[in-house]
Amino acid sequence: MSLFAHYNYHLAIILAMIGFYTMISRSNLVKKVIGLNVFQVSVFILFISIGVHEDGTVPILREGYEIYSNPLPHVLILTAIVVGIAVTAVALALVVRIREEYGTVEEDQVQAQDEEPGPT
Amino acid sequence: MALALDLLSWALILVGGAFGVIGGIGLLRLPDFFTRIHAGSVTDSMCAPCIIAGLMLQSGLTLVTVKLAFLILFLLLTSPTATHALAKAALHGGLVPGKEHSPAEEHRG
Amino acid sequence: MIVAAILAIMITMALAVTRALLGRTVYDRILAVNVFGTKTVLLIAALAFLTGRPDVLDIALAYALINFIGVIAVLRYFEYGAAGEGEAE
Amino acid sequence: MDTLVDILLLAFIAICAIAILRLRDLFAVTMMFGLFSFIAAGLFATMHALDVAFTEAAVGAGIATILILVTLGQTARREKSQAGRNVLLPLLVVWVTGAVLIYGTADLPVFGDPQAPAHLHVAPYYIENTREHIGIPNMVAAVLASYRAYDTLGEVVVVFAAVLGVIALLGLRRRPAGVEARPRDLEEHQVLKVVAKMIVPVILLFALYVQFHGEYSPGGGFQAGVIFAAAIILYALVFGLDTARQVIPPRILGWLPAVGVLIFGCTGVLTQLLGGNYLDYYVLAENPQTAQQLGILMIEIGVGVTVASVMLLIYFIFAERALGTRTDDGEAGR
Repeated sequence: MSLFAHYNYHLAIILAMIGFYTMISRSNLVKKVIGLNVFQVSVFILFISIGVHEDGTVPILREGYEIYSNPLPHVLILTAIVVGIAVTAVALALVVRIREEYGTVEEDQVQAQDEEPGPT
Repeated sequence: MALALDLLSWALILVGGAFGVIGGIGLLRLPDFFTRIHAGSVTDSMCAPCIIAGLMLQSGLTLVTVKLAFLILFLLLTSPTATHALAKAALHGGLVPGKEHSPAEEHRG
Repeated sequence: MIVAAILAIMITMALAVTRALLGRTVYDRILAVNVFGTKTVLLIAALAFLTGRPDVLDIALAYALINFIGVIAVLRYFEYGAAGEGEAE
Repeated sequence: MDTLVDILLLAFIAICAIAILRLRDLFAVTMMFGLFSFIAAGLFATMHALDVAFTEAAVGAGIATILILVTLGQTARREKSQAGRNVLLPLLVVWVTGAVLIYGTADLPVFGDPQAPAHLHVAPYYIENTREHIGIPNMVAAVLASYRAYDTLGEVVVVFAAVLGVIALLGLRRRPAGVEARPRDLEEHQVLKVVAKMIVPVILLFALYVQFHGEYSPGGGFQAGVIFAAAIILYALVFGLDTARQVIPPRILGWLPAVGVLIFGCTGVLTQLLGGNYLDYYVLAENPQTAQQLGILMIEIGVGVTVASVMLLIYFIFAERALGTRTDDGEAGR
């Protein structure tokens, strides 16, 4: 069991790093938004893992159950997910606008157009 | 009676599980997209109802059974529809049955 | 016995994930995601019995709904160029 | 058994994330993202977080995937190749950050440890007192709508602000001039239409069940709102955007996010007028438990209305944009 004692935390960090790498190394803006989402989910997994009680059960009161998992992270993450979709929606709206203005969604092409002298 | 029900439920669950694994292997091994759809729909329309029916027999007659019945109804309604629409879209998209395609060959509708 | 069912479902899931990774065409991936979605529904239904908490079944229903809507959205987009377009008569 | 499922699902999710990183075809990436969200939702369900699993399935696998798909319809389908970009620096940053974080986990309590600090503070209060103070079984709903209603108010306002941001960026209804809904050049999906007609009412009913049964089973305003929106989105996908717009006229839909926030906010003002503190439900009724349940009901309705209308508005705005634009694959590398 000791091998897997921190398994959830490690996997959450690996996921976070994959999301982070997607964000900083890719130039396509849609892909960056997806990377951001991967990062978000990794944080959710970390929080929910911390809330697990090994003898516990779902935090909905029922006869015959005394020990429940921690409901507090659930509340935090539930609202975080909804805020996350709000962030994603605004980011995607920005991507659509950028595409209309610049004709591309690649970050370096957008930058190159910005640096060009004269009206574009 | 209870023993018979139990046996029936275990048998259903086992059969369902076997269908699931067979469908999964088919999904992986079959040669082209349209044959793979067969494998995929085996897991949707045989494995899922069998396992859920087995669970229904386990639960007795409660609200849980009703919810499981809804689940079966819903799965039986939606997954063939989704598979049908998928096959139709693939045919439109230029996939030819009996031929393995590379990603470059697919057209947009 | 439910353990056996869960194991079978997990194996199917693993095979579906492999198909989604190998892909070949996008349609294969959509099919794999669809199969995976229904298997998640089953897994959750089985877990409800394993843990003795039938509350979980509501979620299984929601999964089935969302799985269907997701596949339809993907097809619409892929067939017609953009989700939400194409007018009915 | 739980542990095995947990380990396998986490392995699947890591594989999916790597596929998301490596695939070039953004459409395939979106499919993998849908799969990723599904696995994440299953994982939450095995870790006892039913409400979270519910929300993640509806939001991540449903709405987020659909929004990304619509965006892809208006941008490029393929990612440009990464040739000429410096990969060493990002890799170095990621490895160093990851190593530091993994080193940090050594001090975290073991997974599921009953003696972990998270289980010793604050949470026991909620677990012990929910039955007595509020009298509803779902602790998550109790904490969300009663103990921590201020936080929830903040989140609802964030969602409201997001739709304002999207409207500011894309405009409420700006179908490009001259573009009527194009006649569909492909054959009809009759089967799909029949099944959708049967299923949409069931989904709406399920959304209402989730909304009003949220105190007794997993669910609540957030989940119900998203599922309600998903039902209308399904209708729009199958029967066309204009038909769906007739179901909920834009004039009314535009007001609903504000109405939802106002229901939430006015509940607080009402409690103040009755002599209590802001969002202090005890003044709403004689019996403290009834008062709490009444307050939670009102707040959940506010949340549900806001979330449903915001998700729908955002989808309609994106889809409206997508009607006019169509791109070719080659265009990305202009």
